[in-house]
Amino acid sequence: MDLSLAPNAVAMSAKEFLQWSTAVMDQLMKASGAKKAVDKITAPIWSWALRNANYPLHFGIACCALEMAAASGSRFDAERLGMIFRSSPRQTDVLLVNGWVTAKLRPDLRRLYEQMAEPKWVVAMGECAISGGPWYDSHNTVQGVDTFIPVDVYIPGCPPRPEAMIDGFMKLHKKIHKEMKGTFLED
Amino acid sequence: MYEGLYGFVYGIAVFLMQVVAWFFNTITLHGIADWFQTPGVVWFVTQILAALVVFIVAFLVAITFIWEERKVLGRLMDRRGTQVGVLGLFQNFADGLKAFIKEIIIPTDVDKWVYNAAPVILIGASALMMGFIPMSDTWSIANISVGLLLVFAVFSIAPFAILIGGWASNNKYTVMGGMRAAAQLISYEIPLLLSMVAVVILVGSFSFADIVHFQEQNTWLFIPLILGFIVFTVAAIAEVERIPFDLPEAEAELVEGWQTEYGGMRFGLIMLSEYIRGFVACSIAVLLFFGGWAGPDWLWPEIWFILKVLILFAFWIWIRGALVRVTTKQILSLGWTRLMPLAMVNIAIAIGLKVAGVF
Amino acid sequence: MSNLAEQRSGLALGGLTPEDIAKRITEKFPSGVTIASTGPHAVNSKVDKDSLLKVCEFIKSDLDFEHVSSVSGVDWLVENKMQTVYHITSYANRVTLEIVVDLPRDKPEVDSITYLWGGANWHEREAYDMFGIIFKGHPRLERILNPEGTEVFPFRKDFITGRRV
Amino acid sequence: MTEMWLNMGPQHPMTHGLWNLRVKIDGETITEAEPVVGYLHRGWEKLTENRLYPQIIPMADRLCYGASMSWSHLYCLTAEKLMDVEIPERAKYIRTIVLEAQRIGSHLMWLAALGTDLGSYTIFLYSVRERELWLDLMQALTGARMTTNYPRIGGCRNDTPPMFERDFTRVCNHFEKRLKDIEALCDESTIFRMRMEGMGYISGEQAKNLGVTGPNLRGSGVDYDVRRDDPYEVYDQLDWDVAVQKGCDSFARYRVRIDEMYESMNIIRQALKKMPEGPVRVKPPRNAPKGKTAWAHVEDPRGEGLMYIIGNGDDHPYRLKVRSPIFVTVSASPVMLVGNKVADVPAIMGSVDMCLGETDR
Repeated sequence: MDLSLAPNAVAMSAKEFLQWSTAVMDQLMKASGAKKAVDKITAPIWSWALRNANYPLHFGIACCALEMAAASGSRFDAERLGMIFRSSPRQTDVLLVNGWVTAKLRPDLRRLYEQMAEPKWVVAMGECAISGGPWYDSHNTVQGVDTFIPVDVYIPGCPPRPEAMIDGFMKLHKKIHKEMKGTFLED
Repeated sequence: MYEGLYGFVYGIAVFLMQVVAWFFNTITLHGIADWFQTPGVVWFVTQILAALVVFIVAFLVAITFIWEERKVLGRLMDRRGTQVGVLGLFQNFADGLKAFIKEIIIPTDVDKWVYNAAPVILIGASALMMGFIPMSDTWSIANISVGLLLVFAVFSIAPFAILIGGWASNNKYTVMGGMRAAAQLISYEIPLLLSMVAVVILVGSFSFADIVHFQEQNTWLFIPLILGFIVFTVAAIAEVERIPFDLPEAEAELVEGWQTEYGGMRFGLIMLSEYIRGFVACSIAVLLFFGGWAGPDWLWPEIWFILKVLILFAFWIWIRGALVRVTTKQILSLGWTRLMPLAMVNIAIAIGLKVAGVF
Repeated sequence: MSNLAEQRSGLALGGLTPEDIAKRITEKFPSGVTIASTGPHAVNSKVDKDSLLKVCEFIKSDLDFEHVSSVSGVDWLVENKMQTVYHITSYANRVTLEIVVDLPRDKPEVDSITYLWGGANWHEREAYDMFGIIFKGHPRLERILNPEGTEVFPFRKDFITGRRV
Repeated sequence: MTEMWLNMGPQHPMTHGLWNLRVKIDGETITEAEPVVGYLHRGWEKLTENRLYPQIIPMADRLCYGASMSWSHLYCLTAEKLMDVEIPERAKYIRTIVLEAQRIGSHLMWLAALGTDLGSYTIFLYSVRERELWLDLMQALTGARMTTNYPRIGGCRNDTPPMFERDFTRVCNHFEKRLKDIEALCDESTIFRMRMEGMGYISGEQAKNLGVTGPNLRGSGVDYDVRRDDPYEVYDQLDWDVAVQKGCDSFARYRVRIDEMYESMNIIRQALKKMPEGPVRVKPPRNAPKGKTAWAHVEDPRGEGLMYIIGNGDDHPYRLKVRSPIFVTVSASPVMLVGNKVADVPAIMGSVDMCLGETDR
């Protein structure tokens, strides 16, 4: 919709008017550069918040789950970086796939991914999640989690040490910083 | 005219109204400008501002509590806890801001109206309680004579919100969490109130200010009423749903309990209200048993009050670090068979003291 | 050596030695059972498909074999047969008995021992899942490890590995 | 409320691994339970048929990642029986020591999981903290924290590093104190005992019949330990006790594991003193005879692990069967669960020490 419809505004229904006025405001803000300016100012704040409150899903699959547990332990203490493991996918930002994915698990994992709220990221931890790893010729494993959900960061290792896992999350933070997720950035 | 909190807010309100009046005067609407400066309008704005201040204080206190919990719990477990910002103080802001921009997911099968209302009721009830908690003689919104009763009345709204929220989420885990909240409510509300009754018997008033003044003149009430304090602590921890009594959100068996289906800002509000409730429970304990804002003169009474509350909360964190979670069956039997008799004994002690004329 | 070391030999507890057990079984079942060898704490035997249940009932009731360690299937493609291998342990005698049962490959059916030892339940289900061996009298012979609806028996030798899901 | 089925898993904080416990509940009481496994099945046994004999060792490590050494050792033990390899005395001692260290590490991981199950993050963190010490020892010896790839057919991969004895003794001394702390945190807590005592009852007879093994069996009062009753390595040359409890409940299983940790340290100390000098490895044959079978069983931290190998005349096995202890214990879980409340499920299943890598294979 565009500004040329303005004379008809009186004849619009409430719903149409809302739609039209939203579109107009949107275009106005875009044209005037206000949107860009607001984005420039707020995006660093949002990205800072997203980086420092990165909740991974509490979901252990295989070997790497133990290193995930060790990473939240006293020696490595992932909570320093604001990572708290939450059990409900609705409240988490990062899906940490830490093990091989089998045919039986694949639909459930896909569903977990879809239950998470945007913005969300996927971290593939360990060889199995990256490419199938030692089970490359198995009849029942999926060769890499990126065959069915998008993966942001790969952490190699079999299993990766907790330091490697934390390093992977730092890489993810860098990625978030680069993307500069802002409120308006979708368009 | 006003003092304390209201004096502070009144000054701001008067200034604001002057600005508004000046604005209307410049556009020659003198009548409206005059109306804005009438005492009624200023009084109204003062009230609104006071409520705002209370909510901001509640918010700040809650995030201080979250911070304290993370750091103290981390230290108890031989680690550092969050390190975001200076001493991890900015962690909560990061959490809150993140919650703002998370996608809002309303699952298809939920009862949408109730689902959305439950966090609002929860946070509303929690913030409302802050209005009745005086931080000193002067720093309070409504220092009414039945403040204690009112706080407890509002205190028991939250389990109701949990129940309807869990039910509306239409998830087996949330329903069980809500049911447990209801069970906990009926078994812990009574010991909580009974432990309070002993204090009221001794003091003879429902007003927080009277209770604190009584303790200033005599002694801190946890000395004669130590049993009452124990009952109050146990029941209050159960009311606020913290480990070891956090059954409605028992993580091990009910994924995240009744809040499983809540994400984004709703979840943020729930977290916030939990800690506000923690603050209210701690403040009531301080007001009833530890002399409230009474303390040496070299610090403001408000600071004394907050310090005491923080120390008491650290004790709660210690409890959380040391104990494991109990089960529903055990929590109910504990409530009815242990706490109720203890609370009764406590009342008997209070009556005895009163009759003997000690206080 | 301490008392503990004596306890450990198993004989000090008054149990049967592997040789005793081999003798008792061959006495009871002159035909149908072949004792291949005995070793320390172990007896290896080969049992006919039809006498498996009787042997199992006997060793459970008379020789105190009370624990099924494992039930495994083996597919012999060239020899055109299948095997089920049972490892059954006696806690009292400290002896493990290995029973090998040959089955025809085109009709692999054998009696279930689940009603004797509940521990065999899932082992037999697994053998069915992987090899397609039918255990007659099993309470619930269904897929267990592979997803429901798998059409192949993946551990058979004619199933080629490397096949992706 | 009418009866309903509740799916606990595959993504559930209680599972510690990946399985699905379906329970039918009436209110909060469990009337029926049905474990569903197979979420981690990757056809391990089939895959080994395409690998050389030494290539299977790192795969065996990944059978149960909590106690990887115990499984690769079991594989090597079975392969040695198959190929008639006699390993040097020093290798036996080193294996015994690392097996016991692995057992302690595994039990600590179990304790950590139990801690989160019961809602105490402190128990979790204390256990994980102590486990790091044992992982450090593993790392000094083998170069890896968890999946060590250390035993070889015919001995061990390498000799001990310098200061091996000193490090193990120091960690044992330190850990003994810390374990007492953790024990105090659990045993002396009334709520912990309330949660654990009387939960998940399984009698000795039932446990034997249903194939429950290891600490879970000894928690039911059955005195059986493969290390003592069918000794392998050098367990028969050391003086130690088998921990048995008669409680048949979660608390008994917990006590058995704690006692076992003390016994493991006892074994490690003795073995360190007795360890002879000499080579640690002999060269094994490359091929195994066709049709020859061998089996061995060991006391895994979770129960009786058994492997059964058939040789093929070349350098691949014809068939390798793994008997996993938890696979059978899970099938017995309905007996422990039915009649309890939903709130007790974590306390019961946590006391069993789940490891799904070996269960699903």
